[in-house]
Amino acid sequence: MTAWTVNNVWLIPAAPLAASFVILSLANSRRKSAAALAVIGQVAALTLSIFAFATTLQAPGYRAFHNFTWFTFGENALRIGWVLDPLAAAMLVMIALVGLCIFIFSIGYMAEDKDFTRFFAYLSFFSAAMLGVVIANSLLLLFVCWELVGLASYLLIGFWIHKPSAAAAAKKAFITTRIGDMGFFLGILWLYSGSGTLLFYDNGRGCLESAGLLALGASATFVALLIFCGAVGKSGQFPLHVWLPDAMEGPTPVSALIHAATMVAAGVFLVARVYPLFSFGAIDGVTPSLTVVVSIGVITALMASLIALAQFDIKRILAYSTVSQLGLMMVSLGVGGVAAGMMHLIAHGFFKALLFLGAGSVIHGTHHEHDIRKMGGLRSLMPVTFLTFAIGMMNLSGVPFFFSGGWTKEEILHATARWPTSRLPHYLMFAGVVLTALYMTRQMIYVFFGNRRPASEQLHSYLNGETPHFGVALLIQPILFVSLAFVAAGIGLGFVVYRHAGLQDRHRAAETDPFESAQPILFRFLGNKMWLDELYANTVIAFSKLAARISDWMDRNVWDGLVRALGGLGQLLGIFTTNFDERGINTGVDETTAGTRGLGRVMSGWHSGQIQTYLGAVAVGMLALLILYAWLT
Amino acid sequence: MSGDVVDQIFIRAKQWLLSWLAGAPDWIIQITSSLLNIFALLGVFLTLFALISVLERKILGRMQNRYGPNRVGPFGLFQPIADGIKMLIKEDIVPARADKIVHFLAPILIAATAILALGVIPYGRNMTPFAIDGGILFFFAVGSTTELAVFMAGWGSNNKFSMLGAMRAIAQMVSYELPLIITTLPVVMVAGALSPDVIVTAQAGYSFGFVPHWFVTTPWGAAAFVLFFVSGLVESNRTPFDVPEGESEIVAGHMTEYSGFKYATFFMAEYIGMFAISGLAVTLFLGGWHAPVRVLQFIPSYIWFFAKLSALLFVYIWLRGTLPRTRIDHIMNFAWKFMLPMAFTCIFAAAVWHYMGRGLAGWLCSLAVIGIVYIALSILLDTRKRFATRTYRFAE
Amino acid sequence: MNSVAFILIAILTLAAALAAASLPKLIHAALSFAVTFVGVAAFFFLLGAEFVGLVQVFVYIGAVAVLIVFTILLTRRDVGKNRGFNWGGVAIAIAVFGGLIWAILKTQPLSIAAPPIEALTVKRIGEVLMTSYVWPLQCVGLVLTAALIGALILVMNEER
Amino acid sequence: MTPALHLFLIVSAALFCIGLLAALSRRHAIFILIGIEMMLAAANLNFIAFWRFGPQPQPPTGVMVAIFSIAIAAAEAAVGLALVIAVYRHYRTTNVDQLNRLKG
Repeated sequence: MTAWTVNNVWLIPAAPLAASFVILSLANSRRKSAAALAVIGQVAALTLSIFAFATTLQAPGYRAFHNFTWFTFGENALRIGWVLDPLAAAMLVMIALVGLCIFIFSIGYMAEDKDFTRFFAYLSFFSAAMLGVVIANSLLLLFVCWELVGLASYLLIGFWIHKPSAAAAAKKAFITTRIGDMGFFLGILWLYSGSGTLLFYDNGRGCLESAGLLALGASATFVALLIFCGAVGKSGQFPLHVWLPDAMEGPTPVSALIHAATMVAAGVFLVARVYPLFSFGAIDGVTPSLTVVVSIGVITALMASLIALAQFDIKRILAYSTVSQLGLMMVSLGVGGVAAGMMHLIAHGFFKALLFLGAGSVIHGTHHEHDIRKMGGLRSLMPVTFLTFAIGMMNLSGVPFFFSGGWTKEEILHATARWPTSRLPHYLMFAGVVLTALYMTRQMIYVFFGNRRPASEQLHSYLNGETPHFGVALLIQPILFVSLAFVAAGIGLGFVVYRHAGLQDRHRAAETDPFESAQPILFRFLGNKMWLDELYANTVIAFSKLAARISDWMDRNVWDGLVRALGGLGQLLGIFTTNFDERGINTGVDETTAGTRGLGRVMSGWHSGQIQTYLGAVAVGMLALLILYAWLT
Repeated sequence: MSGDVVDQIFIRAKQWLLSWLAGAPDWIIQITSSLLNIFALLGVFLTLFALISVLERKILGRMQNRYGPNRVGPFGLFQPIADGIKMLIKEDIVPARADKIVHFLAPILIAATAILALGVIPYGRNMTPFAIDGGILFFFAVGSTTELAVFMAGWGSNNKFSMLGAMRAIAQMVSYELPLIITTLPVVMVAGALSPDVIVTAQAGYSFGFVPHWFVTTPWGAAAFVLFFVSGLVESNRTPFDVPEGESEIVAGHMTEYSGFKYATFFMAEYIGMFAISGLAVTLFLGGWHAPVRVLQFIPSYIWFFAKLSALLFVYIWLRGTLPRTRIDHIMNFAWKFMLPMAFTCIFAAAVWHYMGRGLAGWLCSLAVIGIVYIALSILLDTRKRFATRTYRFAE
Repeated sequence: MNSVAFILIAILTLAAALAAASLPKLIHAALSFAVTFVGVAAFFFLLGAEFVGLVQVFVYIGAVAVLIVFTILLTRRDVGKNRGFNWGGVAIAIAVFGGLIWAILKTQPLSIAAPPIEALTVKRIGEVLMTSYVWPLQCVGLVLTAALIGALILVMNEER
Repeated sequence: MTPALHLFLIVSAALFCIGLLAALSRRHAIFILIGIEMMLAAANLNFIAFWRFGPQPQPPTGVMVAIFSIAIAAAEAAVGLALVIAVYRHYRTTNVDQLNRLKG
């Protein structure tokens, strides 16, 4: 069974891939078959993933891989393969499960779209590529799947191709991530020239194992940084985060799947996967490359949280939230908390997908209204959505004990606290956590509390006027499922975290809670707030109103000014670059173009279009050759 | 050896004539020899033409339950002479807007090529007037020139009937040249030579003393022979494929604007082309000058050849008396959809026959190949409208 | 005798070629073209390559000339017009001719007599064609098929 | 006794140049094709002549090349004439002077 699982891990991505191709070949009207196929493919992938996960639970540090020769060139053989370890297995289950929920959600959400089948083909294709990234045991294979993921994301973001903004967003996403991938590719090349292999694990000869790392030597830092470029692009880290909010132009399930749960996680996963490269030659767990990761992560997390506070688009808030959480994960990885980072990644995948699905439900219910200012009071209109969204929000905010987000964030903060280089990331991340709670509360209040505003009224009449159709029910089911899944997962994860933490750090066992020991006041504050949340719904409203007022004040006075200052800075930079472009580059390009055009004009004059002129020229050329021949002999 | 003497009597006669020139330069002898061949050929075939022209009318007359020409000379045998005199004294009309040179050259070219094609056929043992290595190729090379001549006739006349007739003629000749040539390929393959003499030699011998080794006795040979014969009918514009000169449609096709002796030349060229094609069919499939049965070998070879040729010519006339004219699109469809695939099948069947040892097994397999393709083609080409009610359309 | 034949054939060929190049009526030029190729085939006979000569006649007279004639018929409306003549081309052609003649006469080893050869039988050509040249033969077959299909597609009715 | 090699070459050169003349000077597209065919025939004549006058015995390479060249010329003529017909249908002319869409 185990051997079978390891040897056939490739089936996991193959199932959705096959589904994708079959769907692509279907007629546009075969909607049911398309949806069924996609779901079947995903269920197959999920089942296999669970088997794989079970396999990895057999022993701690389980790792199995299967390599084979792809092709040979000269004396070298390029080998690729797949690997199964806890990292991959957990990601597999997460991707397959979240993916499945989103597939089901999409059936309702996209029910009226004319390109329904195409959408499912793309979704399946994306799922296959993402699963491929996870199981790859070769940097090359990973890169291939990585690019396929990029392609799928491009197709999905630009799914509504008739919308110019969607097309532009798709292009932007594609090109921005490509910039990072360029660095990634250079890193691959460097790695190959340095270590002579692209396999991660190869019985001691892989590039993540001692021999390969020793062969790389000092250049490991640069390789790691170049690979990090790819992660920066894909995971929307500063400065390549710009594509992610725009990518919300795609259908909401896409946002949930790609931009919350899976694709953006690919960058974090990549860093975790090649972590030995980053940590090679570490002194006390610190390397230059990891420091860069931490810095980038901190900047991203804070900046995105701040921006999220000033947004009014329901999905954009979540998008920026995603960016900030990804930054948080990067920080965690950078300071050495790989397990914490990955746990947060997986937990985040679940609850962010939930939030997006909830947002999708809201958007769907309010007839594609995105502006939270036009919503309000949806609590009573969409109770299930409200409940699930609140669960997601509490997760994201890091409410402890009952929600996985609380556990993982605590773990991350703990990891940052123990970073030897500087305490700064720790405090900044703390600020980030506070900000997260802040903007999520703001969003909750805007959307679900208060008076009903226009969009809500519309929904109200809609709900009263008609019976909720199939789509709505279908929308709700996976949301419930996901929320249940991660509430359970939260408790389970808490158990794992604490067992894990206990094993990792025995002397800490006496302390009540790592988070509390680090920041007792805030911990109590957050804890109290969450208890209120859980137990007294009325106090939540009061608190929320207070928080809303605070956030409103902050919005108006602090963040707005900050954002404006940042904007001014950007403008200044823009003026500078504009001048450089116009004076330096444009002039040069213009001159070159003018020269080429002039030359072209001169040469086009020689083309009379008369075939006989050309023939005559050939004959004259032949005569010239004859004369040359005679002259030479 | 009296049989041999009779058999080789014409060769001996030629050698005797040439012996008068002993001592003359080599090239004079060569030219004289060629001239003798040419005169013999012309003499024989012009006579045959005259005979056939009257015989055809008589046979057709019989078939149509009437008398043929029977007034001039005994049994009307001098009829061709009368016809010739009539043609010669007719006025030679050239249309005013005709392309005079082309108009003039067309009958010459068409007759010349037809006669040239006769040169490579072996009429008897050692009796090939122009024995070259690539004789079959020569035949077709020369034969293909006919199309150009027909075109010249059509164009030179500057007459729309002529032009249409010429285009029809060229179209059908080009189409049927393909099956014609391809059906000769199995023979060339099996004999391993393009030379008619070698091909005739390859058909010598008998099984059991009475089944001659002619290629027509093999399944592929029989099929190829039929295809070849049909293509030959088209090439010589004979009924039922005489649309290029169908009187009821386009007067006389490319010959419309010709009169008098030029018309006679066309007429002659048509018959000589018919002789040439028949002669080639005899050479390729019917064993050339070989006797059909071993015991009849004492009869001179040229007699056998001309007997077979006459038989084929009779079939030509017979068909003319029997079949109605085919529509041009049917002719073309038939060429490309049936004749061509069948011709290729013959090649394949011949290969099967050859590589299975030329024995009974090969014979049967070859038959099976041809039969399968024939049945398949019959089913494929069956339009299922053969007996549909005829609908008449009138000009409205 | 061969010299006589050579001179006769050369005169015939070149005269027909000149006619083909210069006759005002396209149809006459096409017929002269056919005669030119008969002349070239005769040259091949003279040089002992009977098979090539026959193929030349067969292909050029039987196929190419007929094709040309058919094309003339199909584009007949245009035949009467465009009698234009480009004298620059004549100048170039004469210059090239001069250059070629000069190069031929300048190269001394060219004025050699023919060595005796054994007759080039069809059988030998067939053997060579099926052994050493079997690949070129296949390629030529492919080219011809492609040309046939291409020509058919080209002359199919344009869908408007 | 066959005439010497250079006589054949001169005839071939003359044929080539007449073909060139036809291809360069005539306005009608078919003339250009005729000219090109003549040039090819001149080349074939050269191949055969060089084979005939080369050291004997030798494999009939020149003859082979000439045969292939004839086949290619036939293909070329077929496609060329099809082109002429297609061009005529489209532009209602076969005068190459009027076919100058390639003019720069």
